[in-house]
Formats: sequence, structure tokens, C-alpha cells
Amino acid sequence: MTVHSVSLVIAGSGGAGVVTAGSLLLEAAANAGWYAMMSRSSGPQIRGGEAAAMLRFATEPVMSHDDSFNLLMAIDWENIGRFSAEIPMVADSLIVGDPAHGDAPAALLNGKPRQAALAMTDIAGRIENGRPNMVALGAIAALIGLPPEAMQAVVEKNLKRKGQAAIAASMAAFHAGVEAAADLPPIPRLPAISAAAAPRWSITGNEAAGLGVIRGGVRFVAAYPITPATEVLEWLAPSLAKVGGTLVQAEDELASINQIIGASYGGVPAMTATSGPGLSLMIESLGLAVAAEVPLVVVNVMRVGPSTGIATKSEQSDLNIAVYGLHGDAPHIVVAANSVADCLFTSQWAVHLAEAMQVPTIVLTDQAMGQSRAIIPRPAELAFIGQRETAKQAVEGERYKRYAVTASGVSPMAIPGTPGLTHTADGLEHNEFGTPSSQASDHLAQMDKRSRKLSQFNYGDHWADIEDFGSGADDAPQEVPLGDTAIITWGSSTGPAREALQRFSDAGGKARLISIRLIAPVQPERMAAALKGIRRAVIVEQSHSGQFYRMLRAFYDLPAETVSLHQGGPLAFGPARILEQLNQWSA
Amino acid sequence: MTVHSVSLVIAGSGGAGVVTAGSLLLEAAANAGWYAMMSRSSGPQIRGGEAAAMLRFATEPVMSHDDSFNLLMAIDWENIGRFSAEIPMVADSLIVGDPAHGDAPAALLNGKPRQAALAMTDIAGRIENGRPNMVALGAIAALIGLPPEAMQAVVEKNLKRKGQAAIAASMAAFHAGVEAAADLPPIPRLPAISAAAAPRWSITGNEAAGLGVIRGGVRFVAAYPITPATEVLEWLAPSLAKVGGTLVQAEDELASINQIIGASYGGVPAMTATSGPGLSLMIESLGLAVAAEVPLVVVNVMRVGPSTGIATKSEQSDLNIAVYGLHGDAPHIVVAANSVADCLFTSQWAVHLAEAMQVPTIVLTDQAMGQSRAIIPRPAELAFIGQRETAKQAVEGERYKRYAVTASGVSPMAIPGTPGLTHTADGLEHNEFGTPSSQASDHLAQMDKRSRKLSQFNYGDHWADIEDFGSGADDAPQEVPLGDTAIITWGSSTGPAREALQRFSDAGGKARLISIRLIAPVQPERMAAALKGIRRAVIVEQSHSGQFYRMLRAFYDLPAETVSLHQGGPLAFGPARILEQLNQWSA
Amino acid sequence: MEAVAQKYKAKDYKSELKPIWCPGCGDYTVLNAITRALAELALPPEEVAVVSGIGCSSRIPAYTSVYGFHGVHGRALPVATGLKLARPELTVLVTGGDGDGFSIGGNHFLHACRRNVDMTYIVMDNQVYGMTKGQASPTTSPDWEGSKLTPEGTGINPFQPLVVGLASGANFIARVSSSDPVNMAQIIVEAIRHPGFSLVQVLSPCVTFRPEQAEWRDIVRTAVVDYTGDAARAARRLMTDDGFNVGKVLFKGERPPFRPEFEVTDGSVAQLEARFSL
Amino acid sequence: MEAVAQKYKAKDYKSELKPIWCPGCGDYTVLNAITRALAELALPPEEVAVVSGIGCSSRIPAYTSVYGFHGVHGRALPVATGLKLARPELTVLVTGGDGDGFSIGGNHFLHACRRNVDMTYIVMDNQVYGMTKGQASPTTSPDWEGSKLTPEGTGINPFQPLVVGLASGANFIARVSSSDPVNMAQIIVEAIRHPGFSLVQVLSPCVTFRPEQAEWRDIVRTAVVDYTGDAARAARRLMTDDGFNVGKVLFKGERPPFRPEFEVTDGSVAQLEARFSL
Ligand SMILES: Cc1ncc(C[n+]2csc(CCOP(=O)(O)OP(=O)(O)O)c2C)c(N)n1
Ligand SMILES: Cc1ncc(C[n+]2csc(CCOP(=O)(O)OP(=O)(O)O)c2C)c(N)n1
Ligand code: SF4
Ligand code: SF4
Ligand SMILES: [Mg+2]
Ligand SMILES: [Mg+2]
Repeated sequence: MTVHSVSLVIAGSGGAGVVTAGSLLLEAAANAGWYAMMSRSSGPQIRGGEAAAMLRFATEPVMSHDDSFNLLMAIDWENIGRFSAEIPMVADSLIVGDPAHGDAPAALLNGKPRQAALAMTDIAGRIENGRPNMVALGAIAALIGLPPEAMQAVVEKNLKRKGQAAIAASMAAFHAGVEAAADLPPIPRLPAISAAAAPRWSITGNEAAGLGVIRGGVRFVAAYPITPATEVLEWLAPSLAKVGGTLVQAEDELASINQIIGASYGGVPAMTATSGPGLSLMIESLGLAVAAEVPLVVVNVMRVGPSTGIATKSEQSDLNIAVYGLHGDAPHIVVAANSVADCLFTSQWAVHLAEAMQVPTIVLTDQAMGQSRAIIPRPAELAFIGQRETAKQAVEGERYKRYAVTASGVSPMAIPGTPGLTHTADGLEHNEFGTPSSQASDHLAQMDKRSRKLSQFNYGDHWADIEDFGSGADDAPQEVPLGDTAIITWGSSTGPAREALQRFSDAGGKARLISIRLIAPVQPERMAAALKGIRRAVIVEQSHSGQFYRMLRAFYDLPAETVSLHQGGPLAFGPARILEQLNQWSA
Repeated sequence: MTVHSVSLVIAGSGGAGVVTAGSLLLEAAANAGWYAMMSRSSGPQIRGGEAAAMLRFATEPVMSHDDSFNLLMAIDWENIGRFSAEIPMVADSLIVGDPAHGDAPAALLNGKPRQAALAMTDIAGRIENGRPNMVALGAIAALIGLPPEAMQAVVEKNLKRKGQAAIAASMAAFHAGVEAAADLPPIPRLPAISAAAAPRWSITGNEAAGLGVIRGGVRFVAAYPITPATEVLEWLAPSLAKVGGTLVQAEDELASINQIIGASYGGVPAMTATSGPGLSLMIESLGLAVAAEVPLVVVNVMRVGPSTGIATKSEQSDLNIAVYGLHGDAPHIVVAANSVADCLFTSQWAVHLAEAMQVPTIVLTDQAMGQSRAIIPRPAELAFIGQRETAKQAVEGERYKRYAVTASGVSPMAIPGTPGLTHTADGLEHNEFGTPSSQASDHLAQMDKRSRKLSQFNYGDHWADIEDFGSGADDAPQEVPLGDTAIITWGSSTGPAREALQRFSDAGGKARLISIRLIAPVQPERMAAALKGIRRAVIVEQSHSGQFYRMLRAFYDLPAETVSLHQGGPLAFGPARILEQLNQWSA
Repeated sequence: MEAVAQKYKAKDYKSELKPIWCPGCGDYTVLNAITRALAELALPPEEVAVVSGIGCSSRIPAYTSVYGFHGVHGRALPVATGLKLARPELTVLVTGGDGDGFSIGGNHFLHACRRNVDMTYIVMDNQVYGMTKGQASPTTSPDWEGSKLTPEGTGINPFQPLVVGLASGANFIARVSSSDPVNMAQIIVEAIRHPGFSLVQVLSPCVTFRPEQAEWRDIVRTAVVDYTGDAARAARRLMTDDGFNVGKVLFKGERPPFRPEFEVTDGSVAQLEARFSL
Repeated sequence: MEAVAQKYKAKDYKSELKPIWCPGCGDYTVLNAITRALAELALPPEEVAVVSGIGCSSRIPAYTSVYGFHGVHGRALPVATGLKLARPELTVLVTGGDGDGFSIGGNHFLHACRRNVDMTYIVMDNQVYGMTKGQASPTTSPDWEGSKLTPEGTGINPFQPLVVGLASGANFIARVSSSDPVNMAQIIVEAIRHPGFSLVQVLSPCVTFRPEQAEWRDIVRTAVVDYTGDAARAARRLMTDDGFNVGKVLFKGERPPFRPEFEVTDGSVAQLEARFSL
């Protein structure tokens, strides 16, 4: 039985090398011409403890995890039951454990999966320097149809420094696993693909966000570590150094946001990355950037809230603070990436938007995409480079107006060092020169200007990904959608929504996906066009209170029949739950 | 011509004693049996500089300023033009200036007001220790019908310490002003009222908020000064000391919010007061109070935003941050006072709500009501005392569940010092014991609990002030409103809305006022009842982007014909602008 | 400690929770020392509160059996301040890390020292952010290249907690090593007994992200001089020491603790209201 | 300053804006001294930036003719840090008050001293929050009863900015009085010239909320000893002085300023991308 995708989990405790095994598998899959995605989960211990690597392999780019897993390969069982909610096992699923470690915990057996034994410890013990996780990989490869050559190449690359003997030992254990798999019950297999497939990258969402801002032109980054955003910063630190930029570790988030305000005021595109608690601390100074019109980008990698919440798990619940969190009326931009790959596009675009409109821009990603690694098609080059409208030359006899009221709302900005254009940028309300003013007329003029520059900008088609599913669906969305049903979603919920729509259309259904990338400012006209002909919509998001749904209601006219599907983290929506709603309507 | 109300401005620079004069007038008005309201405006200088006292006197409680002023009494003209937008002068208005100071600035004359001269300096010069502002007061009193005895009593009280000579000099100047007024053109006069009228208070919104929290039971306050909230704290410092409480000045708002979290965790009801920039800094720790379930009250006196904005002026633009500002899904309470007097009720109620539900509660007031002084009917006693459900006794063999999942959502809280119930309160997601947990099931159970406790609480009728206007209107709103039109508003915009409705009903119209006090959690059922029979609504607020309107759209079903009237600060809505909308519909 | 039967044992102050710490982490010893100290002081668990922020070290409250508050990163001191001022009869401890206390929490540290509220602040200094997997903290040496965030080292002089604490007005200052839990317990006892704000720096190795700190055990030495009450002298000593003099109190001040007057007059709310009455 | 024609005059560094300050406020003198110092250094106005937070004293930027940034309360130092690191060729000054710098901004103060980025921080210390109409600041003496917020006084020992600055690593420390603008200008010149983080405390009276500070003019005296480069010695001196020794540099350190390597290799974005390629 060959299928489009196979999903599996490798789990084990402490030193079991679960994550290493998952990474090898991911790379090998790429060698086999497949696409793949890997997420991780681990226990509360700071280091060691139980871990699970969740992988999905497919012949096309992987957008989301499946509703359940085909295989759980458990190196041991210690505390693995803790992951049961995250790794649903159903009747078709296969759980493979090592008899040396006893029985599978009951929590994993609710779905009545098939079970089988693989004596990984034993088998590995028979090979010099053989390790159980390589045996596991061999068995997995055999089960899912991964050609051994694909793994050979990976092991050679990764163990090069350890020498030929280490490589041989690993591959011996791997092959022993391949052989032992002959006794295991089958699970779905993927067809091998020619290795001459399209060029591919292996990247995490956090790395992609870092690369995106560098592509957009960012050369100054201030950092305060916070899970799950730290890797964005850790990737940036050495990378910036290579392209003439710099990263500075700040004493806290109040400092990091203000450092990037300073750098950007100095003319250098700047950003920081954080998560909910850190974003909270940046709120006041984001307002300063709005009022003083200083461009900057904050990548906020969402985790479960409120408060410290669950630092290592995902939720789409910082939408409210990102959109509405600033005090006063403070127009700014919020964009959201909707896949690992899109972290690159969206963060690069964010730099472009921030610089063009001299406005702070928040990029929302989340733990699920930020810390997942994916094999993706090589991303396209993008023309979005931050380009700030600057004032370069003093006009004889005219005092420079830093906050000139212009038709576009954007006022050319003088960068320190430019003669004749000195001025004071100010977070106090001011007149066109930047002089503090408490006049209602100045306030109104500047408020109008600050919101006008956002509303008049041409965001093009990037405001949302709109895709039609169903026979007759073309690459570009039609003027009139194929069906009368739409899913409106954002961020990480887009993957499962897409998959639900794929299944829906495979079964003959027709529907439209609207995944909003430009969260704020809202685009009512574009949305009205996208909803033309739509009678029913389901809004999908990972938030306990339905933040996205409420925001849509506040600013858009939704179809009369609109259903809000929302649930707090950390469990993602499975495609099935979304499909269920679609099917309910078509029944 | 006698009327319901008279509005006037006293303006002048630096030492002109404008505000003192206004305060004397206010007190005298109370002696005359009138009600009154006084707001102030001043230039950017820290001390001295131009100032204006805007007063309105009436025979009934004053809820708002009028659309224009009947009288501007200018002690001098220096920079007074700067106030022109705040003190609209129309054809009926009278501007009285001192010829010694030259002509009125053009900015004040756009509405073509009448003008007259009063030689205040000259007249005062002829009296030993006579001061121009007392001459001005005399003229004002004569013009508006204020009995001289009413002023005599006030001057005697206020100058008692300065001795009889000072009193005599002041009153001589006053009487000279009264006489000189004979030559001035008339303006509307108020009828004198028997001094045996109902008991009255003179209070500002900021003082009322302070008194409210003390009445509610607050005994610990942490403070960081910020305009225009400082007076709440300055009133509280000595007052708390008198009732066995304490106020501590903190190093910043991060400290003040966390200090009150600590005090409240210790069992002592606690609060702080701030304004937009300070609220921004409290956001992260407000989330902590949500997650750890620590009751507290933050009074946020709104000023013009974004960022530092205009510290001394009013705007209703912190609604968004108050409602949506926290990261994650963080259910909490937001209430808003809708008049100077209501600052007392609402802040007291806030303590009650916070304590009953163990939740942080934000009280929104604003500069306009916070720094305005009003003569109000003596407020009623209120039964709202903070009462926290505490756990007092360990149950043998049972480990105490700090975050027990209960039907009400409220878990009895053990206060440090209670034997057998020690536990750790936590901002990390936790299970019922408070032990950190990253399980989806625990997260869901606690999220449900935290939102349930707010949704199931009985807020009674206080969620909104609902009033019917039009002949046949009763004190209590009818099941079915008199008309099919409603104004939905909140906070400071309620006063002008009320006045617009009064004028509308005086002209035979019928309509309903819905002024929402409980901003969050929303009350869709109550709103649906209040809107039964309403076909048209106008939403009134002082925000550039229409935050309140958007929030209503997000959570309520509004009448098909809904108009959003919103404008940023600092100018308040005049009743006329609102009335215009009502009239448009009835035309 | 003495052999006679104590009212409380150290383990009476421990909860059943298993710490999430790495095996070998210095913080285990600190937990032990705190519980020993409480036993020595024979404080009823319900009259003690431990407050913390976020970090590995900040996990201590839940591992004790006293009242605990686990707040947000960097804000433990103001929480403890509010708690102690509102409930002066409680014994308040604050536990946390070098990042929590000296990086994001630096301002509260300054002002807590200055305000001198009666509490004991125990900082587990491992010169790293353990919880977020190994970044430089303010106390990290400038050339440590172990963090991906500062791969060339921070290039910044380390923060000197005891010097700054002293300069800001801390009333009791000591440095201890997690390699000597008995001494640590004794010093914590002293710190709790001393009125006002007491600061105890613990050299508490992070075996995972700073494995080289295993050497601390051998480097530390018992401070040779006894404590002084003269701040200027203490400052000179602290500014010239290398950070490894441990096991003794280094400074003891005599400033009375800050305790706002709860001037409980016979005042009533009605009296407050009367002032508004016309 | 010299009689020969200077390239710039002090007034070239002043804007046309009329300060909002009260007549007699010490900050007028500070504005004068800064503009004099810039003239002496003959810095082109466009190559200088003045950054501030919020407060009366923080209004300085707009009254100068150089590039200015008027941010939010307490955050001037990080803004200046980002600016200087991104644009090392600019001369960066930071101006502000005791509340802005030592109360809400205390953490950035600590870390700016420690980080030692090349900039000059001029704090107008009037021992009060002027802008918000007269509350106690960290430098206010504990028994000042002039604030409605602390009508019995704060009861808290004043913050010692120079001691804490030194303890945290400031590289240049001076105290001046607004009653001697010429000396102040000279010290500001020195501070700007000295590499690294320079801290200049100005005793700048608030005539409105602390009218008694008019006496400062008579109390201040020129410090008798010259500066030292020995931090421990400087600490002892500063901890024992009464705060009125002015007019001299008190400490000068030799630490090289922090300036992250902008290791401009021949690296390209394409090379970064190549690492993701399979
Ligand atoms: C506002 C905020 N910023 C960042 C973080 C992420 N964070 C958690 S713990 C920590 C550092 C902890 O270091 P330290 O206090 O030294 O404790 P250790 O883990 O070393 O004991 C950081 C940065 C957070 N939780 N909240
Ligand atoms: C976040 C925040 N909190 C509070 C304030 C109010 N505020 C403005 S200036 C100031 C104190 C200023 O004192 P200082 O820095 O000493 O300056 P001075 O006016 O005395 O020169 C305060 C508390 C604010 N603007 N922002
Ligand atoms: S990471 Fe370091 S500090 Fe944290 S528990 Fe492990 S050893 Fe201890
Ligand atoms: S209030 Fe004080 S500090 Fe502010 S301008 Fe006036 S005198 Fe200067
Ligand atoms: Mg640490
Ligand atoms: Mg000051």
C-alpha cells in the first residue's frame, strides 16, 4: 500500500537519542526525494528526560501533521505515556516497543493500535558500538519504504568526523534493524522519488524567520532569550556577523525593544524576536515607535498563555495583544506566517512593510512552526528589501518637517548625520516639525496621517493566501469561488485547514481557503472580494476564546452562516475535525 | 432669561489665579443650591503659564460640558488663544476682557461672540489688596445670578487663616465686580435654589476613585506617579493611613503591579492607579494575576495616546489595551466609570468583583472625569465590600487544591498563615494543586475554569446604565423601549449622550441610553434584552479608530442600522453633534 | 545542627514534587540548605513564604512545603515586598537566579536593597541562563564563548552583585558555595534573623551549560576576614576580591528595616467621606 | 573658553523652542553647558544625537539643534545604546532626570555602566519628580515631607548614583553643579572625550517643588582631591562624601568601550542560504 504521507513518532527517555534519530531520518527522507516535517515534544526536565520526535513524510511538501500516527517506535517507555494526547494512535496504527523495556503504557492504547516487538537493545548489543536508535531507524526505513542508500549518505555525512568505524557500526545497526523489520506488521509505505527532484532546503520556522529579516535588510538585532523564540536569535547572532550586521544581548525586553528603536532611528533596519511575556514588556515602547514613526520588526513566536503558561508548547493566542495591545490609538502592522516556509516570506515582507511605512511591525509565528524542521522546496528570491523614504537635502529657508502631513501619510525621514535636517523625534504628540503639541488639531492631523499611511499602502495579493479546492480548481483563485464554502484561518492552523480541504475536494467537494497573512491593518475590500459568492464560512484557530473569530467579526462582514472552530493549545487542530464541519454542511 | 445651566470660562496667565477663582465659584455655587462641574486646561509649562477653568452651573447635577460657553472672562489674554478649540464661543457668547491687556486674540472670535470690557486691573487697583480675579468673580456672580452671600461664605471659609482684612479686601473687590457688571451685556442666569437642598459633595473623579477602593476594602496601594492618575494616589496616601492601610511608592510600574500582587496574595485587598504608559508596563504581570488568580484593581485614568501622547488631556483610547492587551487567553474584568460621581461606585464595585472572582480588574476612567471637580448629590452607601472566598481549614488526608475545578470556577484561596494549606501559586500553567503542567487537559480545565468564573457571576443591573428618554419615560427602563433608537456609549461620553437625549426628548423624541459599565466580560444576553425593539443605534466614543464600536461588533449583535460616532481626544463630544445624528433619523 | 530532637526537620519543609533540575545541579543543595535553615529556625511552614521569578533556580518554591509564589521573570522582589509589607508577621524568602535577579530584575534589586524591607534574597548564581538553555547572564565572564547568542563572548564586564547590593544599601551580605550546604544553611539562618534586606549569593553550578563550574568546588575558599559593618570598607574588600571567598557573612548593616507606618488611628471611612461633604 | 573665533558658537546648538521649564530651573544652565561643550568640541550638529526619556530634564533634546530622540520614561539609555552601536561615528549624549534614570530606568543604568558603550549620560538630579509635580525620587532624602504621596517622608535611604555607577562599571564619573555652567561645560567636554560610558551627575535645583534647593548654590564646594583610576579607592571616597563635592572628575577608568565586532567578511546572504540547501 503506497500513500501520500506516512506519520511516525520516535520516543524515548534521556540519552535515547530520539531527536538525533529523528533528524537523521528527516535528512534521509530528503535524500530519498521526499518532503518531511519534524516537531518535537519533551518532558518538563531542563535536560534529558523523555522526548518524542514526530515526523511526517510525504511526496509533496508537508503542511501539517496528520490526525493520527501510523507508527510509534519507542526506544523505551519511561514517561512516554505523558505524550499520549499529542500522538494519537488509532486501530490502524502500529506501536513498536523493545521487550527489554516492558509493556506500552495504557495511556497510549486507548485507540487500540496494533502492537509489535523489536528487540532493539538486544540487536544493538550484538553489534560492536551498535546503538538501539540506529536499529530503530533501520526498522522504520524498512517499514516506510525509505531506501537504505538515503540513510547511508546521511550517516556518512554526520559521522564523518567520528571516522569510518563509527559509520560502519551505525550502518550495521541500521541494517540489522532493516532485517528485523521483516517480522513486523506492515504500515503504509511511501514510493521512492528520483533524487533529481527539485532543489530542497531543510529549515526550521525560527531559522526561516531569521533569514527572512536578514534578506529584508535587517542589520541590527537586540536579543533577550525566551522560549520558543531563542533560536531565531541564536541563528541570527553568527549569521548577522557574516553579512556585516550585529546582535547585542540586552538586559531585558524593555532594553531590547528600545535598542532597536535607537538603531532604527539611526537608519539601520532593526528587529528583535520574543514570545508572549516578552512582547508584553515591549508594549509601551511599541507605542513609542508608532508615535515617533520608527520602523522595526518584532517576531513573536507564540506559546501557550496566559502568563508564563507553557513555554514549550504552541497556541495562537497572542493575536489580541499583537493587534490591540498598545495603549491609545496606535496604528501598526501585524503579519502572520502560515507555515515553516512562510516564516521566511512573511518576515522578509515585514521588514519591507515596516521600512516603507516607518511603523513597527509584529510578525506572529508560533512554537509549532518555529521549532519544527521541514524539508521544503527551495524558496523563491523575493524583491522585498526594506527601503525607507529618507530626506537627504535641506531645502533653503525651510525648516525640516519630520512629521510632514503628506498624501501618502509617509514623511521622509532624516537620518542622523544628514546636515541641515536635525530634528527631535518624539513620542509626545507633536506638530509636523516634531514639536510637542497638545492641540486637538495637531493630534488629529498626526493620527490621520499615521493611520492613512497604513490604509493607503498597496499590500498586493500578499494580504492572504486564497486557494480554491475542488475539481476545476486552478492555481490562481477564481473570481467566483468554486463552492459556496470557505475556511478562514491564519498561521499554524492553515496547514490542517489545507489538508482538510484537500480531503474534501478528493471526495468531490469544492471550497475556498482564505489564510490571512496581513492581520492588521484589515483589508475589508479585499476580503469582500474573496468572500463574494461564499455563503458559509468556518473560522479555524488555536485559541481558547476565539480571538481570531472575534477580530474578523469586528472588522469584516462575514457570511451569514459562520462557524467558529477554536480550541486552546497545545494540541493542534487535526484536519479531520475541520473536515467534519465541511462534511456536515455538504451532507 | 433663566435656564437650566450656564457655562463659563475664566482664563488668564501665570499668577492670575484662574483656578483658585474657579474653585471659589464652584463652592459658592454649591452654597447657592446649584450643581456644578469644573474642568481645567493649561499650557505646556510645568508651572505658571496660561490656564483656563471651564465651569458649568445648573440646577440639576451636571453631567457634561455644553457645546459652547456663555461667557469667557479673561483676566488677561496671554496665550489664551491656544484654548480656542476647547472653549467654543458662539454668537450668543460673551467675551469679557480687561482693556488694560488689549484685544482678544482672533482665534477666539471665529464664532463672532459679543465682546465687552471690564477694567479688572483698574478696579482692583482702587481697592487695598484688591485682586483682579475677585473683581472678575463679582462680575460673573452678577451675570449668572449667583447670590453674593454664597460667595461671602466661601471667601470667609477659605481666607479664615489670612484674617479679617484679607476677607474684607476680597469681598470689596468682589462687590466692585458685581457693580461693574451692571454695564455688561446680559448672559443667561440661573435661578437661586433654597440652600436647604439635598446634601451635596464636592469631589473630583480621581478622589472618588480613591474613596471607592477604600470603601471596597483596599488597604494596600502601590504607587508610581503619572499624569493624570497621580491624584488618585495622592488622595489615597494620607487617607489609607487613617483607616489602617498603607501606600508604598514603587520604583516603577513593573514594581507597583507586582507589589500589589504580593500584598493581595497575602490576603490584603490591593490596588494601584496609572495611565496608558504605566498600564502598558503592567500588562505582563496582569497576566500573572490572571493565571495565578490573584485579585487586584488597577484604576487606569486615560489620557491622549499613543505613547506619551498628551498627558494632560482626555481620550477614551485605552479600551483596547484594557480588554485585549494581555498575551494568551487571559480572562479578566474591565469596568468603566461614566461620570465623576460614578468613579466612586465603579471603583468600589471593581474591588468587589476582583475579590469575589480572584481576578485582576481594570477600572477605566479618564482625565476629563478624573481631574474634573463636581458638585454632586451625596452618594449612596453601597454594600459592595471585597469578600474573598478563602480556604480556612485543611481537610484530613486531602491535599489542598488551590486551583480546584469548581462549578463556579472560583477556588477557595488559602491565605499565607493558614496551617495545612500551604501551596505555590503559579503563573505557569498548572493542575488543580498548582503544580506546573504542560498537559493539554490541565490547560483546558484551568482555561475553562478561569473563564467560567467570570461568565457565571451575577453582575446584576450594574453592567450598564439603561435609561429611557421621552414622554412616558419612567425611572426604570421599560421592557420595551419607548422609541426604536438607542445610543450605546461608555465612560465620559455618557454625559454628552445623556444631554443629547434630554434635548431630543424635550423636542418630543423618544430614545434609549445604554451606557456600558461592565466592558468585559461581555453580556450578550443582557444586551440583547436591552436592544429588544431597537432598530437604530448610534455608538458614541472618544477614540480615533472607534475601538468601542469595534468591540461591540465583535461581541454583540447590533441593530442593522448602526452608526459609529467616534473622534479622538482631547475635544469631547458636544451634545449637539450626537443630537444631530438622532435628529437626522427622526427627520 | 544539634542532636536534640528538633521541632521540625528539614524534610518537613520539602514538598513531594520531584525537581525538574538536571542531576548534579547546584540548586538541589540550595533547596536542602533552605529547608535545613527553616528547621533550625523552627518556623511553622505556614508562616513562611518563598517567592520567585522564572528560571531553574526560581523553581524552588514548589519544592518546599511553605507558602510559595512563582511569578514572572524578574519580578520576585516586588512581589515579596508587597507581601511582606502587607503581612509583616510572615518570614519572606526570595529565591532566584542571576539572570532573573540581575538582568531583567536589576532595577528591583537596586530598590529592594535600598528599601531594606525585612526579607532574605537567595540568588543561585551560575553565571548562565540555565532555563533557556545556556546564554550569558550579567555575571558571566566576558570571554565565555559557550552561548550561541554571543559566540565570541559578551565582551562585557561581569556584574558584581555584592558590590552593587552594598552600594544600593543591602543590610546583610554573604556569599556561600553550594558545595557546603551546612555552612549555607547556617548563613541563611543568620540572614533570616538579621533585620532588613539580606542578600545571599550562592555559587551554584550549572552542570549542564557550564560543566566547567564543577571546578568551583575546588576553587572556593572560606573568606579569611570577618564581616564588617562599615560599608565603605566592605566595598573596597568586595571590589578587590575574586568572587570565590565564600562561607562567611561579608557585611552586616544596622539600618532599621523599612516598614511603613500603619498608623491605625480611630479613623473611619465615614470621616474620609465627611471631607467631601458641603 | 578661548577668545579666538570658534567654528561653532554655543547658540548654534540651540533650537528656537522656548523651554517649558519654570523660571530659575537648574536645567536652563545644563542646556547652556551642553551647547557650550559641543561648541568647544566643534562637533557638526548633525553628527551629534541627544537622547532622553520623560521628565522636565528629559526635554533637553528639542531645545538643541542636534539630532534628538525623546522617548518614553526610563528608556533613554537603551535607545542611545542601539543608536551608538548602529552608528558608531555619532557622538551620543543622554540627558534626563533622577526619576527617569534611577527609578524606572535603574536597570538600564546598571547595564549601561557595565556595557560601557561610548556615550555621555548627563543626569539632572533635583531629588524630585518635577514633571509630575513633586514626588520623591530615589535621590530624595528619607525625611522630605513635601510630597503628597509620601507625606511622612519616604523613610528610604537615598540612592547614590555615583557609587552605584562605579560599582556597575561606569568608566568616567563626575559631579557638577548647575550653579557653575562654565565648569560644567568643561567637564562635559571631558566626559564626551573620554571613551566608554561617562556619567555626569548635575545638581540641578527644582525651584518649584524643592525651593529649598536654592541653597545648593552655597553648599556645594569644589572637590579637593583629583580623580582616581582606582575603582575601590573611588568607591570609598564616594561612599563617604556628602554629595556636595562638585566640579571635578571623580573617577576615570581605562576599560575599552564595548563595540561589537562588525566582522564584515565577504559573507553574503546567498552563503547563509546555502547552509539550508540539501
Ligand atoms: C519576560 C520574560 N523574558 C524571558 C523569559 C525567558 N527566561 C526564562 S528563565 C530565563 C533566565 C533564567 O536565568 P537565571 O535567572 O539565571 O536562572 P537559572 O535558570 O540559571 O537558574 C529567561 C531569560 C521569560 N520567562 N520571561
Ligand atoms: C511609564 C511612565 N510612568 C510614569 C510617567 C510619569 N512621569 C513623567 S516624568 C516622571 C518623573 C520625572 O522625574 P525626573 O526624571 O526626576 O525628571 P524631572 O522632571 O525632575 O526633571 C514621571 C513619573 C510616565 N511618563 N511614564
Ligand atoms: S540547566 Fe543548569 S541550572 Fe538548570 S537545572 Fe540543569 S544544571 Fe541546574
Ligand atoms: S518643576 Fe522643577 S524641574 Fe521642572 S521645570 Fe520647574 S523647576 Fe525645573
Ligand atoms: Mg542562572
Ligand atoms: Mg528629577
